[in-house]
Amino acid sequence: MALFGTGAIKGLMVTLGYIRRKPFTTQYPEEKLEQSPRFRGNTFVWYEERCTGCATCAKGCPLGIIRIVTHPEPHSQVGSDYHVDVFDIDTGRCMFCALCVEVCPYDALHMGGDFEQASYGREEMVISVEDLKAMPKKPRTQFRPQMEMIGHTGDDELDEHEAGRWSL
Amino acid sequence: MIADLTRGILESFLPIGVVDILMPLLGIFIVVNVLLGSAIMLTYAERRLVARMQNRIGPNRVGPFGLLQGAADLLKLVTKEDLTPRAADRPVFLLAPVLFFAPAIALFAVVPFFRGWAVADLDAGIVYVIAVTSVSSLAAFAAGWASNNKYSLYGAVRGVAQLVSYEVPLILAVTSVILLSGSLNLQKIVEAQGIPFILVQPIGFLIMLVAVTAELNRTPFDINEAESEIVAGFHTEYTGTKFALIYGAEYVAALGWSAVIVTLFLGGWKPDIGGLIWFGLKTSAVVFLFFWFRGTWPRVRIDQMLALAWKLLFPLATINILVTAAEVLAAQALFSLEPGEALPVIALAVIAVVNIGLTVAVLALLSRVPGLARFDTQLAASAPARG
Amino acid sequence: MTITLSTDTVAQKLQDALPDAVEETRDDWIVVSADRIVEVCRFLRDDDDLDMRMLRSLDVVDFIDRFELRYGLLSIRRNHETTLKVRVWGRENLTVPSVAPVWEGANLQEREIYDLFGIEFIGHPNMKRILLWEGFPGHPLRKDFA
Amino acid sequence: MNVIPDSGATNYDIEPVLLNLGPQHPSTHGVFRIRALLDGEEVVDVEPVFGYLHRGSSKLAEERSYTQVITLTDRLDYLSGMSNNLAYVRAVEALAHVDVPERAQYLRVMMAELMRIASHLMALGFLINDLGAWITPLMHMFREREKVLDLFEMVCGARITFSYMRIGGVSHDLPPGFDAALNAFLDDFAERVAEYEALLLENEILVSRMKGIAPLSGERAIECSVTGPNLRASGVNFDLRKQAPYEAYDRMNFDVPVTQNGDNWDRMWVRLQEMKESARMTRQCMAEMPDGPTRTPADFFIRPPVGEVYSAIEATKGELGFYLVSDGTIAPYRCGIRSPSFINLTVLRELCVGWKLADLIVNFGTLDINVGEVDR
Repeated sequence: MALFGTGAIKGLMVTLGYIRRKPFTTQYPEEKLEQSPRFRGNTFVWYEERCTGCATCAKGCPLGIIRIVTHPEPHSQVGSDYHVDVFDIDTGRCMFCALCVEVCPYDALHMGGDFEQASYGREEMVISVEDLKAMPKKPRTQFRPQMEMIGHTGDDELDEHEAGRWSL
Repeated sequence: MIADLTRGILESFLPIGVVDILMPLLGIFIVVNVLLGSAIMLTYAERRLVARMQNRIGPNRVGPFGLLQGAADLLKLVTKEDLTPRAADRPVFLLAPVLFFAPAIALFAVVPFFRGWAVADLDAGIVYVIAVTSVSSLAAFAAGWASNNKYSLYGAVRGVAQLVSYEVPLILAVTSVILLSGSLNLQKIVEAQGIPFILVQPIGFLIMLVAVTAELNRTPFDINEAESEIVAGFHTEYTGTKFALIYGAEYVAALGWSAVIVTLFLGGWKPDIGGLIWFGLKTSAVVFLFFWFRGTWPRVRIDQMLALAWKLLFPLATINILVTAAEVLAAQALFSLEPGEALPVIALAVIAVVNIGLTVAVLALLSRVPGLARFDTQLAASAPARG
Repeated sequence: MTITLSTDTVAQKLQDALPDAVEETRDDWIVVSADRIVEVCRFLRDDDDLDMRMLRSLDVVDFIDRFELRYGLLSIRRNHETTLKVRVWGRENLTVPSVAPVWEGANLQEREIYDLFGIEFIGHPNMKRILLWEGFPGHPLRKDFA
Repeated sequence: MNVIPDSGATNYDIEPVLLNLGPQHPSTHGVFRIRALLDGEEVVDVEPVFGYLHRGSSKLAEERSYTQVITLTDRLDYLSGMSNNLAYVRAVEALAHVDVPERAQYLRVMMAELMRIASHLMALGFLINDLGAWITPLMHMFREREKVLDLFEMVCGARITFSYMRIGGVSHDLPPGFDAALNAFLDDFAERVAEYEALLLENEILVSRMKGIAPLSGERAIECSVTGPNLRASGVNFDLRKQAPYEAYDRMNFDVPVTQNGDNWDRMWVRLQEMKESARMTRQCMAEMPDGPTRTPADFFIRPPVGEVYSAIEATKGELGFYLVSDGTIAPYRCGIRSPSFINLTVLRELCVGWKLADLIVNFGTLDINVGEVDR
């Protein structure tokens, strides 16, 4: 039979023990946690060379926030039939489900790993085709097992030949 | 010593009559400012300590190690818009925070920081402590009633029930100390402690600790500001400076009560060497105890809390007084002392041994009371299921 | 494994106890006449072999010309389940007797259906909107809601 | 349920107080509102008011293809997205007759059980927070949940809104290094659970606050369609994982913790034990997982045949069922959701009436409601 109060004291000992232990939390802006290679960030990585402008991503998007306007290229090659004029992704409404990445038949669109994309207005959250072209080509391995096979962790740049299931 | 020096400096250019008035004022000025500073630091210390108990870091951004966090919070609260609800009883609403703060500060008037160091060395110091701190229940009720908010009212009503209930065991626990020391003067109580009274009066100390925790509205007895039930209780409607006063008063009161506990049970400023260090360390230890409780325990329910006060602590404290009185009478007869004379260390040691034995016996007895005993977790596991 | 009772046996039992309550028997469910649903449910609950003590789920589909209420019933003791359906024809002033007196678990689900589909349950203790506010125009899960 | 203002509960000499807890209140777990009629500290009547988080998931589902709806299910009970995914894709698979490879079944069970750990951790943490412990147990449980979410991030790249399950399998196979990470977590978790038990189970205050408070009998629980840990705490041994095994649960070794009293303590205790069982199952999944494909190819815009199906799983909070009606198009004609949190609320009034205001908060906490799932 335990003495009255020992249960409460046992709890006190648990918390006392934690005073000596290292905190679990991190100091965010200075220390950043490692993201897993499959991490779905708030950005996208797009390879213009791989994209045919088929707009499957726009169809696959559950929210319909991808807007694509294309025109046929005069000297079309296989795999690049349409020139993409507008490729707006409204990341302000995006929920980063990666369905657009999953459905992309040419491995042209990938998730990016950056998550510090705060801005003061909703309109600034829309990624345009220029933004997509300018973004660092550091795709995450979400739905891209071929990248995992070559050991890509999402931190290095990949060119358009390495990013897809097959080279162009 | 410092007091004499200051007095000498002041007397060199001021008439003696003015110095006589100035000296206590100066003492009050120093004590109040030190208190306010330490209250601010206490909020920081609590947040850091409890954060570590929760395996996190706590405030560490403002100043080195976040030391200025309390000051930043205070600045933020003072510069905040000061709202008074339209339906509030304005004069009472404004008065309540002051009513809170004043007794918390006034408590320190009689606390003996060191031999001969107290702002006012009253002969009935302990009576003063109890009288002054009772005002806070009035303040809690005033704040809760005047806010005209249902949560506040609940907090106020709970607060009054709680404070009134716990005054009784508190005073009875203090009485046992008075019996042992034979004096109401806090200085004399300290000097009477040949052995710290925590050893001589373990039951008294436990009752005092529980009752003070309730007086201070701290976990596990923080039911009148129970965040998860009644939002913030009696101070739900308070903002800005008024909130800062209430919040600060709680920490000043925590400090004050810790100092009183140290004086009554932990030997006060003893041992005689090192000046204020021992008193400070002991007080910090008691304050840490309150933080520690808060970082660990959940809250009791109001009826359980009142039941604890009236059904357990009150009879226990009464029996404790009777036992102590008998012990003191026996000691006086044995050592042929005058009433009011301090007991010798040997007598205290004998009483301590007897009382510690009694405490263990009481706890063992309590363990057998159904409803208080620890729940056997294995029992539930082995119960057969029905389909 | 929870057994799905053969609808034929359940329908036969219902036919014996409450003639004409069953409108149609399909492979997966039994269609019960709307007026008699409370009787049927009470029978299914109290019959010792069927013992449908729990209303597992209550759902409804808007088929434009009719609404189909689906009552998923479960017996925990016998670990079997069955499905009832009730058809309500029309679009306006739809009423179905409430099964909340039979199983209290229907209470919130019927209120939800009233809120989102506009089918009123007669005999429900507290037929109020539940997710939307009072005075919300229309019933949003209906197919014609715009 | 009583209508509070004109309820017959006012035959008192003193007028009861109508206290409005929420929608913004520290312990209503989101935007939930409880209208409580109080006589002093005692609860006379309680009416839950909800809908503040109503997003119309069922209606939104009618305008999306079957695969796209998976993203909506993440947001039903946002503390157990994996379970919601699983419940939904199982319904679609039953509707479209899609088979799931064995490895995917194990993966699904593993994720669902990890999710159960995370969800129960939150339930317990917030419960103790409601009891008045100044977030210490909550923080400790948050820490463990973060580790689970780290594992999920490794697998599917997200921490809350997973969208991991797919029709016919799962979206990803396990990443390299997952085995070691999972084992490290599970080893640590056993120690942490022991620590929680030391911190909570023997504490006299906690016992006196929860033991014997607000008991729910098994008969009433069944009558009110209560499911999940709440039902099992009331002594009814009903768990869809055992009674109607789905995926790989028929091959799992696990016990279903059942207690008899149905009071707050039992509801807490059952959850604590379920976490241990889930950890056990996760370990078993990892050990026994066969190799092979993780997904049966199914169209992104799948068109199930005309028909309807009700499919339920034992989600973290109870029986989560999806009632899908297909008209042969790419979008469900009707997507009904039987949400356990919502239906468990039926007993809230019964649990609270007659107890104290402080108990009301705890009773609400032990019911383990997720407002996202209540309002949908």
